[in-house]
Amino acid sequence: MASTLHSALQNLRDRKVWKSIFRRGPANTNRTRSLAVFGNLFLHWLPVKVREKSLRVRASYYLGSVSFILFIVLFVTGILLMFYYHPAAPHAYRDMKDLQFVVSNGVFLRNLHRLAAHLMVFAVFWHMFHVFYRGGYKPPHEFNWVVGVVLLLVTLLLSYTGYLLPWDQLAFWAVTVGTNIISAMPFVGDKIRFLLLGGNIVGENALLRFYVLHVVILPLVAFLLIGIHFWRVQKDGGLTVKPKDDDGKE
Amino acid sequence: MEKNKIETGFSSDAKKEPRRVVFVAKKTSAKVVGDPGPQLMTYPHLLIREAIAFQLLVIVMVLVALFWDAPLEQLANPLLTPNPAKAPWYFLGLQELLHFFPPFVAGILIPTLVVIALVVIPYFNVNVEGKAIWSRPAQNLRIVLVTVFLLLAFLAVFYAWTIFLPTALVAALLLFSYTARAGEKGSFQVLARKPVSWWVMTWFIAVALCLTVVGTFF
Amino acid sequence: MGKLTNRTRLVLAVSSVMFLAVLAISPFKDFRREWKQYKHSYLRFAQTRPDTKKLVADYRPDIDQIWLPGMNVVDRCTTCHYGITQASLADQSVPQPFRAHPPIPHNVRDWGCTICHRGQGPATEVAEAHKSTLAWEQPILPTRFIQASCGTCHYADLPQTPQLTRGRALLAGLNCQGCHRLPGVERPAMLAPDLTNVGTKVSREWIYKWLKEPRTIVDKDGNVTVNGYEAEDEPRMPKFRLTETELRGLSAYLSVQKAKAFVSYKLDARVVAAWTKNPELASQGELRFRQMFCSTCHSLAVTRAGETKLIGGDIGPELTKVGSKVNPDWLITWLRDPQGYLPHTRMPRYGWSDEDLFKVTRYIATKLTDPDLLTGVPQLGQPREDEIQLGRRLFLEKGCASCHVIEGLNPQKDFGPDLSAIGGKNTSELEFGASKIPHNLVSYIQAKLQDPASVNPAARMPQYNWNQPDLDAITTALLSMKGAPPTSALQNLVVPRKEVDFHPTGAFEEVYERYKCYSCHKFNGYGGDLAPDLTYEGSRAQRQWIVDFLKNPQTLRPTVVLRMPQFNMSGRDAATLADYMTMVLQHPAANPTAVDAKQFTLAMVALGKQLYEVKYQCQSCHTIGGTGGYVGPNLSNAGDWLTPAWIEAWLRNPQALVPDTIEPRRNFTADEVRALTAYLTTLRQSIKPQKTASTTAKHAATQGAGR
Amino acid sequence: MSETKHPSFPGVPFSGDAVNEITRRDFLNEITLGALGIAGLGSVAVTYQFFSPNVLFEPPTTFRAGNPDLYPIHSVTFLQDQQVYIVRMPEGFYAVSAVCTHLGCVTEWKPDADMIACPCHGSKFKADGTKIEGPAPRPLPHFAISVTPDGELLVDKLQNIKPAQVLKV
Repeated sequence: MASTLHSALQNLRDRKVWKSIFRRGPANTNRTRSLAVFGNLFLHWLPVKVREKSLRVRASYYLGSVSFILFIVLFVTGILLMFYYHPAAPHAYRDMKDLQFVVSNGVFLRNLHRLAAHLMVFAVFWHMFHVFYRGGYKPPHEFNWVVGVVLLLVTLLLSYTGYLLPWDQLAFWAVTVGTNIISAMPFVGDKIRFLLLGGNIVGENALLRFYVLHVVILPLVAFLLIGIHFWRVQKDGGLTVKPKDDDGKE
Repeated sequence: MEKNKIETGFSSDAKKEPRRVVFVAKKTSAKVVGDPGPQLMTYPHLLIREAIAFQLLVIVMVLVALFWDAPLEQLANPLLTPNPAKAPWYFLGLQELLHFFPPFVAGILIPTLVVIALVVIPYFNVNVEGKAIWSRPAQNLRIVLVTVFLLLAFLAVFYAWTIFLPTALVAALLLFSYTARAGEKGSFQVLARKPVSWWVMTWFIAVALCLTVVGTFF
Repeated sequence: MGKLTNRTRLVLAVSSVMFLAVLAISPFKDFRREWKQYKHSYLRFAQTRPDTKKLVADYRPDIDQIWLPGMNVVDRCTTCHYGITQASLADQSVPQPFRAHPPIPHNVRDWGCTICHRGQGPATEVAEAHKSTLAWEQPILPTRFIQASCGTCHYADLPQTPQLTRGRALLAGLNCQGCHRLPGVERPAMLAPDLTNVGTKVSREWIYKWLKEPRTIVDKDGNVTVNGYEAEDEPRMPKFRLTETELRGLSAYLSVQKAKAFVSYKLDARVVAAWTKNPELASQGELRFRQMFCSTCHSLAVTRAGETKLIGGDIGPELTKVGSKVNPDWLITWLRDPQGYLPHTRMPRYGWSDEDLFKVTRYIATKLTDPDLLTGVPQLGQPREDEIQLGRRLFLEKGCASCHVIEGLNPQKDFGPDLSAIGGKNTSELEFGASKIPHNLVSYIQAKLQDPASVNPAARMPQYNWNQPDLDAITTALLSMKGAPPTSALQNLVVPRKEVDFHPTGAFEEVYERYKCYSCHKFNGYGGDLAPDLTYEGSRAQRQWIVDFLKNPQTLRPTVVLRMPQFNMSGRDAATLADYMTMVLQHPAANPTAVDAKQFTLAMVALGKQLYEVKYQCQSCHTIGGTGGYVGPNLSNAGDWLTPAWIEAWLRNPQALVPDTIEPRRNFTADEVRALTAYLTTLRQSIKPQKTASTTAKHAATQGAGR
Repeated sequence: MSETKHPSFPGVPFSGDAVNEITRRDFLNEITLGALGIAGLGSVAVTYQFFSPNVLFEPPTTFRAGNPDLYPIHSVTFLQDQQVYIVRMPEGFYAVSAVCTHLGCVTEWKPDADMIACPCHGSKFKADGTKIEGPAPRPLPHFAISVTPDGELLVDKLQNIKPAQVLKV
């Protein structure tokens, strides 16, 4: 079986179609490996080579990767959930019930989405603190630190806007409490809250606005910033590596 | 070779078809401090680690998601206020602050200041690996004592005990590390080498953590 | 630099396999969902039944859903309860969830289950559907309260829901609406006695005893009595939890309520002195008491052959020991003019002669007594000022003014919580205090009703002693109160409570109020049901007959205990009532102009008699002149009593006049109707009849015609 | 990191020397690719399952049309919610779709002209659905109609029947 799979793959590689997609040959030399990274849209923002030290778990705990992976998981599960969600009250709540009781694997997807959302907030915070303690914000990474702080805020907003969507008591009151804080802002607080909620109370309009923010605007912003964030890691010379990383412990 | 050229789609004749591979200008590349050390190819070494990280993370999440259901309470009802009405956990620290300070201070001023502080970190000369706070023990001790006392007094005035406690704890650590500066071994020795920025961040995390925990469970 | 170690490969391989394995769990779980298992077991179960083919005729392996968009109902119960409409699965031996539903007026497939049974309709898991969870607080309603669900839409009483009807009656009868807002239970002008002058009526000691034990007073022999006397039904006055100080305070405050100067009716002292000499005074009073038919409304305990029984009506209070309760001066004033003391009382004003009044008062004050009534009451003495002040404060704090009126005190309306949506309350809205009962609505209601302090030690609600059926009935009634329907679609389905529409006016109103006709008779749905419904009396009875009857009802039916009292009504009053009845209390189906008695010929009368006796054999139920059955009313005096129009309309279609009468509809021809009417109008009791015969007949007549 | 001289991941044909080691490496690659392949195919299947709704919030395709006595003989009754004509003729009942077979407009019953007319493009049908004139390509379809045990008409819109099949009551 092993060899069958193997020869099938080999066979596939010799096809014209395959070659039109992956113009490089098998990635078995450093040149073709470099080409693989250069020539792929999804990999091209990575450097061709990385320092061995920065690959060690201790160097970053892969917290940046974890945050990004969680983002991808949220993206995929979120899109699937959108197929069974109406951003309208109280329909939204009925959709939660349907996810739980009748949609195949619906409750699993919702659990995964919710869990990943909490984990992402957690991972992003931890990522930030970790980077700080390693001095990762120091030149030449200053700007990327700022991008990171903004990404943290976007993550919080994403999580918070998603919080309202089930339209249950938990969601409703969490958002009511949260948005009341905005009103405390001098001069413009009430106006901002009014615009955010599309009214004076958390109602139909608020649900729709939070939905649009949650599924369109904030993910777009996050994608853009994540791209910049990763790109800048490479352009700013890779992860910060301390000389003492060699001995395996600080 | 000609055959290969057609197949791969690359022109190898730079004279016939000149192509710019890279533009090297002064001061574009980042100046990286420290020894770069040995390097590995991104493909496959980084990618495979990312793949493993992805799989492990998903495995853990799936296992949790199978046995822990996302909370769903009753249909939203504006007439039925639960007690207590709580924000998501990451805002519970903020919600705790509201107990101590007016909404404007707790809800707007403090978060804004925190965000600004985070943003400006790299643009000030607050260097984590910089000079230790006890490198000038005599002058700094006086400043530290006054600052800590003022801060604690301020918190006590507002009865902000959940902030007071972690603050006092971090301050105690800071002052203890003062005693251990003279080239000894031990954990206080490590703390004694930490600069101001390290202490400020640690204090912030301690307070945020304490507030969040209190907000979540009480 | 470019190669991977075997260790890395191994890690990736292992994690990939785990990745696959873990991802497969959720689809597997999904495949094994609870509802699918029930679907499969239904199929297996159907195989064991003889009518398998019919049972699986429209079987689909999917989720069954009943969706009522207008009512916001999603109901998936029938996914598992698949056999619910299969008549062959009605047997008790059929295991749940497949058993068929007992027959009900609604179609399960049209309405679903949760509208009546509550629970979580969208759920497809047993526990989620039936039990209370964080996400769905309304669990399945226990079956013994299921009638509550009928009451959420059927505001009108249904014959199929006796428990609910009983519960509603209890709510109204026990004056729950005094403190609570209850939908469909109106708040009458007065719920409990006006206490403005209570100090003139009873002593402070009696008040003390009454407040302490309104429900159970134990006499010295250890007999538990209620209301001071033995009775089956409890008085409305509930037992409040009062301390000794509070009892003293309240009794002090109430005993000084003598706002209206007590104008006792003064009889001439000399006359009284003469009457007092009469040794037969009390027994003559007793005779008058009986002759006035006081027992139609009031009962007395009578001991016969060692067995004590209450005899008499329950409209007014039981009077066995009332002589020990009330002040004799007050009593005489009261009997003479009840409304003068209590404007809203249901006690009619009789036209007593002074002598009768005196005799009856003496009878009550001397014979209907109980020396043990006030045992256990301490010497209270004259009320002190501080006690009075405390009593006044307590009177308001305890919510007494919700039911009782004292002039000068503001009535307390909605003293207790609004209960108009109690049946739909969430557990989170209920206060369970320290009690250990299960946290759900049903246990809360029952605990609160049984012992209000168990869920809230500071509860002001008094203590009631329910028996279990009454407790369940009142719980059912409360559970039916789910507030306004959530959607307008449901609003249209609500069956409204029948509106009472009877507003007497003018001279009639005055007489009607004075004699309190509504205490026993119904008028257009309003009034008591002790005596015949008089809504259409004007169509039924002839004016002269009404006048005669009102002036002297006693000669007509002296043998029954519950009968029309002797009011000693004046001719003018009787005429006023009779005029009003003949003018207003008319049935549209009985048209007086359609039947002209003058056109009846002797031939028609003869034909009618022939039809009555031979063709239709009416005598098997009706009596004329002493022969015939007793199922229907006696018709001996039909010609004087009933109007020809009524007889004619009745013969055409009895049910059109009295919907639930047992008189069969015979489809007489028009000629037969006319002949029978002609015959019946000729029936008159020309000779003075035997007393017994006529009274039985008349009683049967009034009763039967009204039913 | 032990220095090896063998082809790297993923699944590259080997041309190395140490046969045993190569086989093991190869085996791991196969396992990995196999597991991921199955996971991928499984995901497609599960996603398909996810996308097929298990309940429908639609008016039921099978509906009760009330007691037959509601419909006089020689009558055509339009049921707005279901877009169906219940036609009762002396020979019996049939249910005719009210949706024009041309471009899906909802037709109207014209009692005066004794025909069903489509307001959009002028197709005209008889009460039994057969076309009189207009662009409609087919006659209006008949739906299965039956009587329930409790005596109500039952129409199943998913089941088309021949116009000749008439329900006798």
